[in-house]
Amino acid sequence: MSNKDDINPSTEAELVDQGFSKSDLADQGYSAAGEVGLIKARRTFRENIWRGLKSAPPTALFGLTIITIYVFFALFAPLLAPYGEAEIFDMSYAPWGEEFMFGTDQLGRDILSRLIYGARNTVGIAFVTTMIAFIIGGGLGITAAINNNGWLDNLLSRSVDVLMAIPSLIFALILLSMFGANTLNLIIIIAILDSTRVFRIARAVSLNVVVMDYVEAARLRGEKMFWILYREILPNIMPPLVAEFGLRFCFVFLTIAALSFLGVGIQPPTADWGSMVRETAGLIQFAEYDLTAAMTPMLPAAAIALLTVAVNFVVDWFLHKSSGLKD
Amino acid sequence: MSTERSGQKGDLLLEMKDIVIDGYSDDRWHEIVKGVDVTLRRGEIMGLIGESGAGKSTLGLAAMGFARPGCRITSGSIMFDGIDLMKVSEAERRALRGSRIAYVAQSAAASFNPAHQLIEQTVESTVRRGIKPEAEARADARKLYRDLQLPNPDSIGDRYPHQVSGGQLQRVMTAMAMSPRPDLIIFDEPTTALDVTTQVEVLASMRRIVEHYNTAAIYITHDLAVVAQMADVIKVLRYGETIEDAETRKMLAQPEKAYTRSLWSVRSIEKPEEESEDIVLKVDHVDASYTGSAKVLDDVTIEVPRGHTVAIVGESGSGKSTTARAITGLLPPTKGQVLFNGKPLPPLLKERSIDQLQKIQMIYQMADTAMNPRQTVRDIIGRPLEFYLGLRGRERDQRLLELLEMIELDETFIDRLPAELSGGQKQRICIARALAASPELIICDEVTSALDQIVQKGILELLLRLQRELGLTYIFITHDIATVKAISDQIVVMLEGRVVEQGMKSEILSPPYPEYTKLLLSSVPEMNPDWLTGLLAERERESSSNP
Amino acid sequence: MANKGGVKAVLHPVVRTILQRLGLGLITLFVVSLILFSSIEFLPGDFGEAVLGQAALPETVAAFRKELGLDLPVHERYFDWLGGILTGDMGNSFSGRGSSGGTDRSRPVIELLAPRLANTLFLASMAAIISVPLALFLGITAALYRGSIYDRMVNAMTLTTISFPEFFVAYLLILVLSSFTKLFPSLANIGPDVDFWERVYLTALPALTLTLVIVAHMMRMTRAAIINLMASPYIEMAELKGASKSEIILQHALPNAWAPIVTVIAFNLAYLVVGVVVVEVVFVYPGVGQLMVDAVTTRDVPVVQGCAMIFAATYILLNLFADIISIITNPRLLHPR
Amino acid sequence: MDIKDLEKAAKAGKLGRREFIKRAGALGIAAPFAATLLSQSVQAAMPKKGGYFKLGVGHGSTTDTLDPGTHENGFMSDTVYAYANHLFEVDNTQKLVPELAESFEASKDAKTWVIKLRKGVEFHNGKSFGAEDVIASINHHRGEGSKSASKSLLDPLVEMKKTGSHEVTFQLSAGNADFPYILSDYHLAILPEMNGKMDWQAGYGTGGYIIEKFEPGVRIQFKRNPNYWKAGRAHFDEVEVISLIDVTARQNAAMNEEVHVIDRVDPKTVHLLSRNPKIRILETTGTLHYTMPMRVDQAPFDNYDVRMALKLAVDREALVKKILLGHGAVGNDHPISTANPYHNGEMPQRKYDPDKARFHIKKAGMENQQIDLSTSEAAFSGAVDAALLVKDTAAKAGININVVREPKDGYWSNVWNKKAWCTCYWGGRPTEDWMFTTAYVKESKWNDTAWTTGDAADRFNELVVAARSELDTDKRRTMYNECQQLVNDDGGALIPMFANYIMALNNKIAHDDVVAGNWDKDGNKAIERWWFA
Repeated sequence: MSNKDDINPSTEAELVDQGFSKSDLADQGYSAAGEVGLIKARRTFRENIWRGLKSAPPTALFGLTIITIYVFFALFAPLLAPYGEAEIFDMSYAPWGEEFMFGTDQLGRDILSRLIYGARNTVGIAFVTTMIAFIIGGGLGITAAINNNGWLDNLLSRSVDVLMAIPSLIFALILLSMFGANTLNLIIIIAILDSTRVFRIARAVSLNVVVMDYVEAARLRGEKMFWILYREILPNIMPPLVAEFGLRFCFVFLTIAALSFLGVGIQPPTADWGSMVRETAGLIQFAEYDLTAAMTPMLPAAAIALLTVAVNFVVDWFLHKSSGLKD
Repeated sequence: MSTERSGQKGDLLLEMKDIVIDGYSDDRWHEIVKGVDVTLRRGEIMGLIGESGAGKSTLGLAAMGFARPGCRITSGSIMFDGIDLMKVSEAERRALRGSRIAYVAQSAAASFNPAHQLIEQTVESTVRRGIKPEAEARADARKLYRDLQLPNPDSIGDRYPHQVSGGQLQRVMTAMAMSPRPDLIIFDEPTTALDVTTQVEVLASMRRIVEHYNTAAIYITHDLAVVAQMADVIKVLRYGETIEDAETRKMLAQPEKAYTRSLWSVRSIEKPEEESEDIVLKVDHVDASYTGSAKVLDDVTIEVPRGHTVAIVGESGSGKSTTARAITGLLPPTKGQVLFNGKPLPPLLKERSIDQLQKIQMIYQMADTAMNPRQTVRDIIGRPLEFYLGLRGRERDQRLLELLEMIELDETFIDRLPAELSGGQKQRICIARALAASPELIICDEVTSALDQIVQKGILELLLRLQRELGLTYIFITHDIATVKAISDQIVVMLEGRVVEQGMKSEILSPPYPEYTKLLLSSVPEMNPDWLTGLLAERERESSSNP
Repeated sequence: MANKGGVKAVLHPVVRTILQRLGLGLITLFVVSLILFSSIEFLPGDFGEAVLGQAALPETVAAFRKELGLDLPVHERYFDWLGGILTGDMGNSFSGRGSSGGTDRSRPVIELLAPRLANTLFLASMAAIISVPLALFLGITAALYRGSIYDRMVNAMTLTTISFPEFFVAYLLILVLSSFTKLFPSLANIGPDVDFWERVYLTALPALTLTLVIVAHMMRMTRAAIINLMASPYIEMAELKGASKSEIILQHALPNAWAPIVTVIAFNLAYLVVGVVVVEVVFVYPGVGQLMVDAVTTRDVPVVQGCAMIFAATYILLNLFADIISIITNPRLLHPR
Repeated sequence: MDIKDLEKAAKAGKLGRREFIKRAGALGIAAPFAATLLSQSVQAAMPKKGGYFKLGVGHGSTTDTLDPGTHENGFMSDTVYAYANHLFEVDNTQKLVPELAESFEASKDAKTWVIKLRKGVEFHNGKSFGAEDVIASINHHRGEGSKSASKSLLDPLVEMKKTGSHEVTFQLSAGNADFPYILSDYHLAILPEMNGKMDWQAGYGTGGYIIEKFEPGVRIQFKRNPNYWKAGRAHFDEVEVISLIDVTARQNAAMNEEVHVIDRVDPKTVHLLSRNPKIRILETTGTLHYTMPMRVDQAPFDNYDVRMALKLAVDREALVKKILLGHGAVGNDHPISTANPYHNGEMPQRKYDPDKARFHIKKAGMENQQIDLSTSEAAFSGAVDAALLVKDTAAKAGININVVREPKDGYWSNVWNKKAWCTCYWGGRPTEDWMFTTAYVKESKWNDTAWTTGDAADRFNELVVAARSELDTDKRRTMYNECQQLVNDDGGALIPMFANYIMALNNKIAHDDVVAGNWDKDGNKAIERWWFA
């Protein structure tokens, strides 16, 4: 009956009095400052992080480790990759070996190097895309929630309904054909289409926050919309947004992979995992005849999968932690 | 009916010895209940009283062999009718719950499953444990509804929780607890969330039915006056330890410990009233309604004299909070206007000037939701200083410290988050935030009702002092007559969106009363074990004489 | 809230909500059609150029334009189409006309769409029949055994399946279930005269692929929705009434968790109908997605519009359905005071 | 592995097979022929009738129709060759032979062609074939409002007259010795006449198979025409052509024996596919070539040295090796393949020469200046990679190429024939004249190099016109040799490679020793020509 993970707010009210001995309080007169409420020891930011890490479940630690490694590879790709991203060697489809650890691709580019650069491009693009999606979708979602049921809310919500009613993959295809399939357009278009989902979530969670008295207090004070959005609401809807960020972030790779399947994707010779999976996916059907060849698409696919799982482990943990806090 | 029940005490039913319960927080276990003994006999009612954090709910739940998530019973023994709850399996404990030991929770609205009909929930455990077949259990439930004086007892069970009022729900929950005819019922603050007039009825029903079936009960509350009506014996808890154990009458007559005495000290403050003609705010024949629904304010006129306190009294739904919303501009009146210092205020919040906004500040009932949990005290109090007064940096911090001092807190609080404050401290920070704007008028919306008695007293004293020192004007919205007595100069009684009576405190609180005011005043529990019996008898008499 | 003693008939809120949503749905459809119509207008090239490809000559392209009415102003063409839709005529596909002009018959959009829509719905139902109960089962059991090895396993596995690109999942399934074990065919190019069980057999792999793709999302939401409710006072009450863990979850949490679960299910079902182009390509499944992509590349506006209307309507109807379930499972809305 | 398996492997030609084909190709032996030399035991058998043949093709679209004027992909050419005939056909040895025509006669100037038609041929609906069907079928593609892809091909045709129940006389505006070749174009199928017009909607032809059911973009089903006039053709009882656009799906279908033949095998995985014991790879070198046309009317390609520099800066061997993975041949910057009758084999092969390239680019003053190359997978599979490879090799010659990936969608209308330099493919044409007339003479609207002015271009145009009506083959050869040389040297065409058609056949499938290379799948006539062993 003592699951430490399951602290809920109602018990915390009961826990208020820890760490104070009876004598402090016995029959003394009342003092406001002496009233007990502080249940948390004050710690520095670094201490908090360290304590957080120590208490993290193994899944979260695994996730954090993986993410750290990815970020490391992304940041230092040029130093870590044995060859250049677009460097072409004379060997098409070199087998796995010492010179080329995972062999080379059709053009004779080192697959390991492309995987490493892929971390930078894929993670970078996905991150930027998701950020934009969250800035747009989150901002508008909170705005709509503040304006709950007003004309702005209705306009935004209906627009989002319309966008969501259009099959997004096909719409992305149309838009990319319209504006040209370069990386910038890819990022913006996926971001906009993704922001519809963010909008919904941001609006839904903000609706719970806008009814809070402190938001009303800010309005009574005469605060501007932006201040309320940014200072009063945003910090309080971060946990669900961060969780969504994790998922959306991973879905961006998949969207890029699917678009690349349909013929529009990232500009060559930029290495990105989604396109790498696409280019080589056909090889898995030959697993019977050439196992290492069949493994080639597995590498970028596994890179995506591992990151997705890692990010979501961390997000789950973060959600868990923040739901344990009283807010 | 009689409260003389001491002679009926039967065999030993529950014996808890040296109970220690731990709670987990901030990465470690702390003791919440520190070795408490409880002894209860059949048919006996024990009152468990204390402030929040005293461990009374935790102890009450432990009587069922239950610990909430994040808590654990670490030592002690719990013997229930010869069964050692600490030793038997979870399945066996579960079998006792809802059949031999039942629980009535504080918030009936939250504790009923919104997805099921009331009667289904009433008979759920009775049927599950095979105590009665379903049809019989349902018939019995309807009988219990009738016993508990619920309206339409034959059909009310077919309704869903949200279709029934809070007071009725609380009675349905009592029926639910009673349905399996348990030996013991734990009442956990069952009337705290109710209006006073409703509370009286619920208390009466609960007492009647417990007596009728000779069920033992543990009644948990922070309100001594309430427990006095219910309990045979009273146990006072503080910080997980027993302060005092006594029979009810003895405890009321001669409390031994200072702490026990302080529990009803709040009722001792009383502000001498003053009259004044200098009107700072006038609500002038205001009507208001939410879009598309009926009027929630109907021709409300209230005058607020400068430097004084007007208390607006009424039950939930009477329109007292709506009046505040109309004053602040959150809900523009459909008719009438609000005059501030003789000049009409624009009805809409958006149209008011910063200066107008600054002069009227508001303090909320729930300090928890009134402060952004992600902001520190510095941000919370500092913002109005920046916003209205343009103070920055050192200047702002200087003023911040002054304000903290004013509310009797020190600089160590400046970087805390709301979650790191106690209830009273939170409310003080909210007061400081209002003060930071240097307002003329502060609207206090039930600011003390969520607080423990002692803390309430502190807050009320603070408000009185600030009024004296700064010449503030308060509009004090409350449903608690004791609070009204403590703080107000004038009283406005509201009912269904209308002002039914207003005047100086002494006028309102002395007879002759209009009917509603009388009901309101008479429903406030008194520190007298015979109060409820007497009140019921009197009401009985009146209703039979006025058919 | 009821209009006490009012003379005018008060619609039950459920009916009112449905009507309101349907009205909004129609507006949404209208805007969707407008957006897609103009998007394709902005796309470079037109039907003639797209169909002829490298072989496009100015005069042949012009001939196409004239015959298809592409030389008319945009708004005229749009209102023509809209007028047709309002009278139940989805128009004719640009394709299927002969190359010599004149009396050639062209294929009505509805004729092109109907069999493919039936296929798409069949595949979607197959996938839904497998995935929805599976997701609910996994979600509920994971919530029940929260934090256990089982919970973690289910979580990690479902996460892994959604993190692979769809076509990759499809190829893996083909490798294992088709190439190695010969259990199922790798082609699902069903024809109109295939009988029901044959159809089920042929559709097995694509349905399984889609199942793997969507089950995680639904399962996670089911789990989260239930866990979210576990902190509710009425759950504690149920515990104190002696209910077992499974009774609590099934009888007390689940009935209140339907709204978010159904919303996610509706979202995923919509995806099954709308978003399966990639799976259609891999398994050569003649569904609407492929039709729409083809129509976009050839600028066959009436077909694009027809597909878009069907997709949007599916999305709207499924959401409406989810809303209705949410209302029905929420007594507050179903039985207003 | 037992003896049987080894035997099988040897028959399938797993070892040294590609090497063999390459060498045979170098000796001038057609690859298809070479390929067939290896596994004669399977193929030498006499054709057998019967069986349900499934063909998976990498084409097909929901917009396909039975109107031959709209056919634009392999799925529909397979279809049209299965159910309809043409006046002439290119047989499996690449020879032009009469099909529905019985014989023909040309005037000296090659302007008037009298074509005698085969008698006793019936359409699937029982209508007997005659001159009016030919006239209606050809007219279908001509005249106002025609949207046929063959309209321009028939522009020189000024008059067409029925000069007998089974004789049609064609009058051309200018002599064309290759006119019968044009009449073999797959668009110009002969379908029954109805009310003076060609009736394509019903789907009746004179071909070896009758259409059973057609689902555009999905499949088409045929059953054998029991009254087929052509002897020794159409062996299968039933045929199903399935559109399998995704290459992986196509190859899976072949490996899992869900179809018997697939086309467009991915060169990347052909070596893996060939390891499947049930599958045989068939390659033909045809007229399909990948080009990178430079528009001579736009800077900087108006400069001969820039063109020459780029032609020299392309490593053709590397392109064939990496883009085609060896399944093709290097090109010599002209569009005439070894499969064409007058291929110029004496001209020296242009080689990758960074030094000479640098010399030319310096001379043009364009060293290290950015030159854009537009590309898209729409041009050909691997076009983007090919462009990157060109960029890489050109960089070594001091040429700075910027690869611009254009959207696949709309590539042909917005990029090709508009941007100064792009990637492109040509399916090729069976005759020199057809090829040059289509894309290289100055009147052509598809002249994607815009090579129309200058002495060399003038000379080229003169030669093409003269050769067209020249009936003497030796003189024609000399003229065409010079044409190829002019294009190679001065033209804007950068033609680095000819791609093989690669198909995968189930071992059960048999065909003649010689397989046509003008299209894949035996000239898109596998349905008519092949059989179950």
